[in-house]
Amino acid sequence: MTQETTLERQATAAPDVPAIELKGISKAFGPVQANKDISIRVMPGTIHGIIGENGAGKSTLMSILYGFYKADKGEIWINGSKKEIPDSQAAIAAGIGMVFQHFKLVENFTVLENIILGAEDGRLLKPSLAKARRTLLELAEDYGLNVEPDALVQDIGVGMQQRVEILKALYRQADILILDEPTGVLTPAEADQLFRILGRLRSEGKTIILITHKLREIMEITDTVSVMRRGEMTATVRTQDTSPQELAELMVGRKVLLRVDKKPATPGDVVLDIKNLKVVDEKGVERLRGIDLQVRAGEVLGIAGVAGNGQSELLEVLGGYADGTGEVRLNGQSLDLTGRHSDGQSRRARGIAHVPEDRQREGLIMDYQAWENTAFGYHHDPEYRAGVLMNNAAIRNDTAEKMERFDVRPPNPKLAAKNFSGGNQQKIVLAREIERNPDLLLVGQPTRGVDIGAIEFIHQQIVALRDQGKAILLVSVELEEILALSDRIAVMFDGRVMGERLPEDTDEKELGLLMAGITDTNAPHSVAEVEANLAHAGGDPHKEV
Amino acid sequence: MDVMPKWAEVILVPLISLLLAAIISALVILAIGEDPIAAVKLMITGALGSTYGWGYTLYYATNFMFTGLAVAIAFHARLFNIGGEGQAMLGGLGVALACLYIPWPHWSLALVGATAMAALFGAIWAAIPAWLQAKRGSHIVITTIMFNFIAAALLNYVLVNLLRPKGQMDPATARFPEATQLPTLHDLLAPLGIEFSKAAPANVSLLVAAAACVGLWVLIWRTRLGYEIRAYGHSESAAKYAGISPVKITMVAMIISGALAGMMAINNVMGEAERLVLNSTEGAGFIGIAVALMGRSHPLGVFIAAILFGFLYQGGAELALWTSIPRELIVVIQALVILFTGALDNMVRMPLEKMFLAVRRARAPKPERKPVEPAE
Amino acid sequence: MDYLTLIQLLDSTVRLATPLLLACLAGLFSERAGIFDIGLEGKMLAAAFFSAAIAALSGSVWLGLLAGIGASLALSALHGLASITFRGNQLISGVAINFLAAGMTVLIAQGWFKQGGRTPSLMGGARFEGITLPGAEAIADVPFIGPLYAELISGHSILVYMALAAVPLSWWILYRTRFGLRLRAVGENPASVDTAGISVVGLRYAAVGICGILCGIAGAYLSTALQAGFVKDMSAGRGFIALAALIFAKWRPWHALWATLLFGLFGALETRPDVIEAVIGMKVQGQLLGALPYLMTVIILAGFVGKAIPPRAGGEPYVKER
Amino acid sequence: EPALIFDLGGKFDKSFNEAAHNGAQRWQEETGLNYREIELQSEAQREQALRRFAEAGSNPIITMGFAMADPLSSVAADYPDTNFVAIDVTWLENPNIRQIGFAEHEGSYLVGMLAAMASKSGTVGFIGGMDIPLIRHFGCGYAQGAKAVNADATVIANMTGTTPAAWNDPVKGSELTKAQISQGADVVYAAAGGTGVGVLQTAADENILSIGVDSNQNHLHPGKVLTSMLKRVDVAVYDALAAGDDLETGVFTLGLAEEGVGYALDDNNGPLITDEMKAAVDEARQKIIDGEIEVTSYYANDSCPALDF
Ligand SMILES: Nc1ncnc2c1ncn2[C@@H]1O[C@H](COP(=O)(O)OP(=O)(O)OP(=O)(O)O)[C@@H](O)[C@H]1O
Ligand SMILES: Nc1ncnc2c1ncn2[C@@H]1O[C@H](COP(=O)(O)OP(=O)(O)OP(=O)(O)O)[C@@H](O)[C@H]1O
Ligand SMILES: [Mg+2]
Ligand SMILES: [Mg+2]
Repeated sequence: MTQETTLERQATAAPDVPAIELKGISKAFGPVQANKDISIRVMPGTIHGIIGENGAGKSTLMSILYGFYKADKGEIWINGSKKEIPDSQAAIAAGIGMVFQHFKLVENFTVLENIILGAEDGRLLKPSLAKARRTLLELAEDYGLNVEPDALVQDIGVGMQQRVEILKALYRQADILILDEPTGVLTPAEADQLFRILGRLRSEGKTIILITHKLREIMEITDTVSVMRRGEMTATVRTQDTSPQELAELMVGRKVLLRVDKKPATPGDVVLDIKNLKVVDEKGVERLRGIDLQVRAGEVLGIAGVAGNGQSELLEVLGGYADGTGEVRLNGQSLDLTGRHSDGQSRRARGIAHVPEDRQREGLIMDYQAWENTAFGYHHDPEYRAGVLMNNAAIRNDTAEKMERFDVRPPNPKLAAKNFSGGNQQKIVLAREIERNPDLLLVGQPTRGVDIGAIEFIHQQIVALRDQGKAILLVSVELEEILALSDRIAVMFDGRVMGERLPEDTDEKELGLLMAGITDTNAPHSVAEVEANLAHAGGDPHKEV
Repeated sequence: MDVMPKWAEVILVPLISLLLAAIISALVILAIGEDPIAAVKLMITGALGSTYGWGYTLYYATNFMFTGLAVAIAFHARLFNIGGEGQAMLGGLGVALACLYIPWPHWSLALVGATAMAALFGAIWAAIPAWLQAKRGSHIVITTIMFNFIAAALLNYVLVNLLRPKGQMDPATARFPEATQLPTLHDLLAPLGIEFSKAAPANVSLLVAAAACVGLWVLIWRTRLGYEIRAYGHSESAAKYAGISPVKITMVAMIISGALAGMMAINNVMGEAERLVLNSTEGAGFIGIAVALMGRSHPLGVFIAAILFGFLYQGGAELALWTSIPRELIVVIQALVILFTGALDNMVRMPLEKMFLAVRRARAPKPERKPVEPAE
Repeated sequence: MDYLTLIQLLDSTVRLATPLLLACLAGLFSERAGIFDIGLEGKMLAAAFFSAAIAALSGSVWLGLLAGIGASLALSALHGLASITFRGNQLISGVAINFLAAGMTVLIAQGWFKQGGRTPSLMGGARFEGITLPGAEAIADVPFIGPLYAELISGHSILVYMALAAVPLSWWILYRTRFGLRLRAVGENPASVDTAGISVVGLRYAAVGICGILCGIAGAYLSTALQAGFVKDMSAGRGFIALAALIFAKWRPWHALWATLLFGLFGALETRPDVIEAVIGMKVQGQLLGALPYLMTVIILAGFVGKAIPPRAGGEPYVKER
Repeated sequence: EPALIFDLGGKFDKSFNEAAHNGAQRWQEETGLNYREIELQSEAQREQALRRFAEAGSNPIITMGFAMADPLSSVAADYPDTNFVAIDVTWLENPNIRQIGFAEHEGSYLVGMLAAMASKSGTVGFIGGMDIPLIRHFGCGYAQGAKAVNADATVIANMTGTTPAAWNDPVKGSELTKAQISQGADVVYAAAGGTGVGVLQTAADENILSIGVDSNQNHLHPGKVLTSMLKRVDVAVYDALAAGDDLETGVFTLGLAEEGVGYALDDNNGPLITDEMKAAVDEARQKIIDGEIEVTSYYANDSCPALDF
């Protein structure tokens, strides 16, 4: 852009001046080129969607706009004037607010303290807190964003935490709001409400950038949408001119199957039989309040629910690393829920494999190489053993084969796990667990942070295992995934099973109400009711979602 | 993807850091009115210029290998064992008891017995803080510090009131019997026709220490236990998922750590002093922390770092012998070495990484772009 | 044990607790901001030397105090450079600082005073004297209250009262001011502070700086108030005890006061085997007496404190971009 | 060129290493000759320093402290032509060592008497450094002296600690002094190296009397230090250096008779020591020399008749 046109733009602060204009942004993290020469314009009063595979550079780009990272090259223009945004303070001053993918909240602070942090009015806290409390009330009224100001962040659910993040931005009077994957942690009802709020903000003239993986949301709410791939901006289109299929192809660069292809299930004997399972956490809070479930051979039981309603504890107790009470039988024989035979290795010996919810915190040792991770949890297996030593050669050969079969890229057993992309990390875990040929596979969030292409592959593997007659317990917060993969769906809320449904007999709306703890799914329900219910279901703050 | 080639990470960075430490040390020497070049020469000839110097350098290095390995194995389980000092003191007690009260027929048997006792005593002294950490959540850093003080009091009691021969002024045990005297490097190398100084205290314990380095390497990188220890150290949550018991790993890692620290006593107590004196450890437990950190917790790194610190000690002793440089200067030099190689290493690494990255970018132009015009 | 003995024991407790309290609060600010500091010991030692040295040279204890704070701040800056700017290992940096202070103080002392690493004895205005609080002499003979006020409360050096005042002040700063809110936040989740547009580095340096100032006062107290000069290694492990007290106090100011008073009491009891004998009815063996404070620490940590959860971001450098 | 090997405390330990340093300095000033010296840093350096100096031709080689006995016995045998001087060692067999022991208990006995006579409360204190037999040996003589003057005298004894840090903790020395004062002590005797600095300081601040050790510390707080128990290491070292090649080897115990130990009397403490006190102490001194009074050594039985540690 030439000097002249720049001046021209500044002169005419007309509605056709973009609220945000990024020009030629580039950013490298060491050897990784996260953003390459990206330009983008967003008009005021619109919602602009950004989609792209994980690691495509979406968060990086937005973090640059928010002053969290500094771009190596490029310019930022806000409302027609060029801005230097060296830090977030400058971004806030320019009217930009951002809700990060991983919330930036101080967990043992109250909601109010989190809101004023960095936006205090003076050296003393008291007046700031009082003012924030008043403002919060107003905002709650205006947008229906209710929060409990004096609750500790670690005690409220993730949905509520996100609300705090949005309030933080509004409290700072942001005109431009960036939301990075906001709906990953919400129930459909909560997501709907969020979109209503976004709609209100748009109608007030605020500009919104929405990053999401869910094509449905893009189609539903955005005005324009950009697609990113491998650090580059590959396309920007008007939403009404495109289709989900086209967007998916733009993202991955090839045709993708958006539906899972699977034959009807042929369930066999009961493999897993859970009766009155209870779990109490370290703080003495009852996380599972008596669960009864059965999983049969050759079927996928999907567990739906908002994060933090006991699904994690269910997987942990079945996986052997949390204690519980009640009765759990595997192929008719009872499992030790506490004590000596309640650990990951005993479970594996009994034929339970487990793809954990958080591959980086649990499923993998990020500093271990791929081959070491392939033995993780199975390192006592005879085939990996040479006396007291580990048979590293055998493990490496085995890893190479598995990587080949699961199309892990690059297929290099000596690369550290942290150097694989998210999707490939997940494939390593999956290969390790599925190839064991377990009787029961526990799977938590199998496709979280995985791009569309890899999702397709992972879903196929799970279905294939089912078709071999294995029992599969699937936990996911993605309703779409639950609906697509499960042969039976149980919904969990606040440590209980609210009900079971068959996928063909239910829909997202009904499941969404169950997830909010409302069993009478036919009566009309207000958002407030859903919300009130969810507020009581404690979110687990220690899990990053 | 690593930015720097491995050789740069393991050789270049420590080397430059050491150089910086040396430069600052030289400035300090200059400031107290001595000649740094002469001082360095004196240190090098004194520590490495003769088999005699080597004998002392290796003697000190042996101590640091044991304590360095002790800290290193605990680090692998992400445990910070500051208690090497106390564990080594207790190890000394074990050695003294073994040597004084068991009539050993030959030094080799005595060595085995004393090593076992040293390891046992050191292990016990580490196991208590480990247990408190695993079961009671007591911070291991604090408990191991406290256990250093308690060990000192205990040793004082034992030496003054129990093991000291009647009427002896020295709060020390009697001299160990002849049969427990360990062969020095002179004795060991003589059959091979190698002339090694008779006076230097380096002894067969050096071989034990070297074997411990190899053994620990095997343990950490080749056994299932080592695999579990490292896994736990990298990620406790993942370890739990895999069925690795935090309590077990904490206990086992600390017991091995304490045993290694205790084993230092076969070198200083059995090999050198041939009796147990108060304060026989002389801070080797703390030097072990620096050694482990500099050696990046790798047994080979610990081996090399221990020799570096042995060099500093012996070189420092030579300085003290032949110049009027106060001994505190040696402490300052150690501090600078620890500071630059341990805490300020990123000061060296960051610019180096930038350099390597720039070199790499220059070498590999982006494939999808046209080759850069050679004009500019 | 009679009342007067108790007063004297508590008096001794206060004196012994004061350096611990100052160092403990120093550690509290640093660690609350996410920077672990096992270099408290070294900073205290350096401050003890420089305050005594400058007081001896200038004849003014206040100049000495400033010098002590300055020395401690310099080491804090080094710690900050290593652990904040260069994201180094905070523990190693602390270890190095301890060694550095131990060596440097004696080297410089020898260079300046040629008294074998000591400073000359401080006299008159080069020393902090005890302050007699108003009315102390008047009511000294009143039963009960008299000794309590005249012996225990009155008569300490100004630094003791400063240390005691530092407790509510620290609490107020941490929990009632903007700075405190941000400081605590940066130790829990530096990214939250960063995204709020506040400099993580700046806050952490500020915290480390406060730590330096408090350590400086602690060191000056040792050499210019409790003692009349510097002797090598005179901090004698108090920095480590202060760290233990900090964990014990779970990183809270008022608890820090109680914890350090408890350690002070252990120290005071160690000097009074006669009192212990009177209380428990038997003679405590000498070495056991010496080990008592450490044993008690372990027992209390294991038995009563439970798991002390440090600030969540403690010990980890804030790395935004790998 | 002679050599001097200081013990781990270092040459400025305010105690006997420093006394040796002073003796050597005096010799150097008087003769203009040089000597080598080293401050040991570790146990292993004991033997190393001995050998290095012996090989370099130093003669005589003077060592400080009982801990040198062990390495000395083997090194001295290897260098029969070199003379060694061992301070605080009296039990070696080697012919080429001049072994010098001091009767610290006798000197301590005298200052104990002075303490008891100066005390108004009848309670006197003893503060030791690290708890080792040598320090108990000091305390034991002191207690016997005090009890000799006043059989009802109370002697309070405290040790500073069990690690070498106990030699350099003046803060704790202060607290111990105050604790003893609150138990009624009005004279305290410090045998605690650098810790003693704190003891003497606090005694002066609190207006009671203190007793220094090893060298004459009366000048530290004139009028506040009752006396100092002298251990003439400086003389022993000076004599050994002065003797040069004519050094006489063998075992020498320097007690009161040899003026190897004693108490300090100078302008600083003159007013504190009355004529009766002086007379009594001098009489006792003579009696000890004559064998009429026997001061029991702690080493004799590893216990003390007058004090329970
Ligand atoms: N912190 C890092 N340090 C070094 N290299 C990294 C780092 N993070 C990612 N990479 C490299 O960048 C590449 C891209 O990683 P990223 O996680 O963004 O992949 P992705 O595009 O999301 O792939 P997937 O769709 O499989 O998740 C990886 O192959 C990895 O080698
Ligand atoms: N702080 C960082 N340090 C180093 N590399 C980083 C950092 N943040 C991101 N990267 C790398 O930059 C690339 C782009 O990451 P970014 O987080 O922007 O992707 P994204 O499109 O937001 O992905 P996702 O869908 O997972 O949120 C990835 O390869 C990632 O590994
Ligand atoms: Mg992102
Ligand atoms: Mg990814």
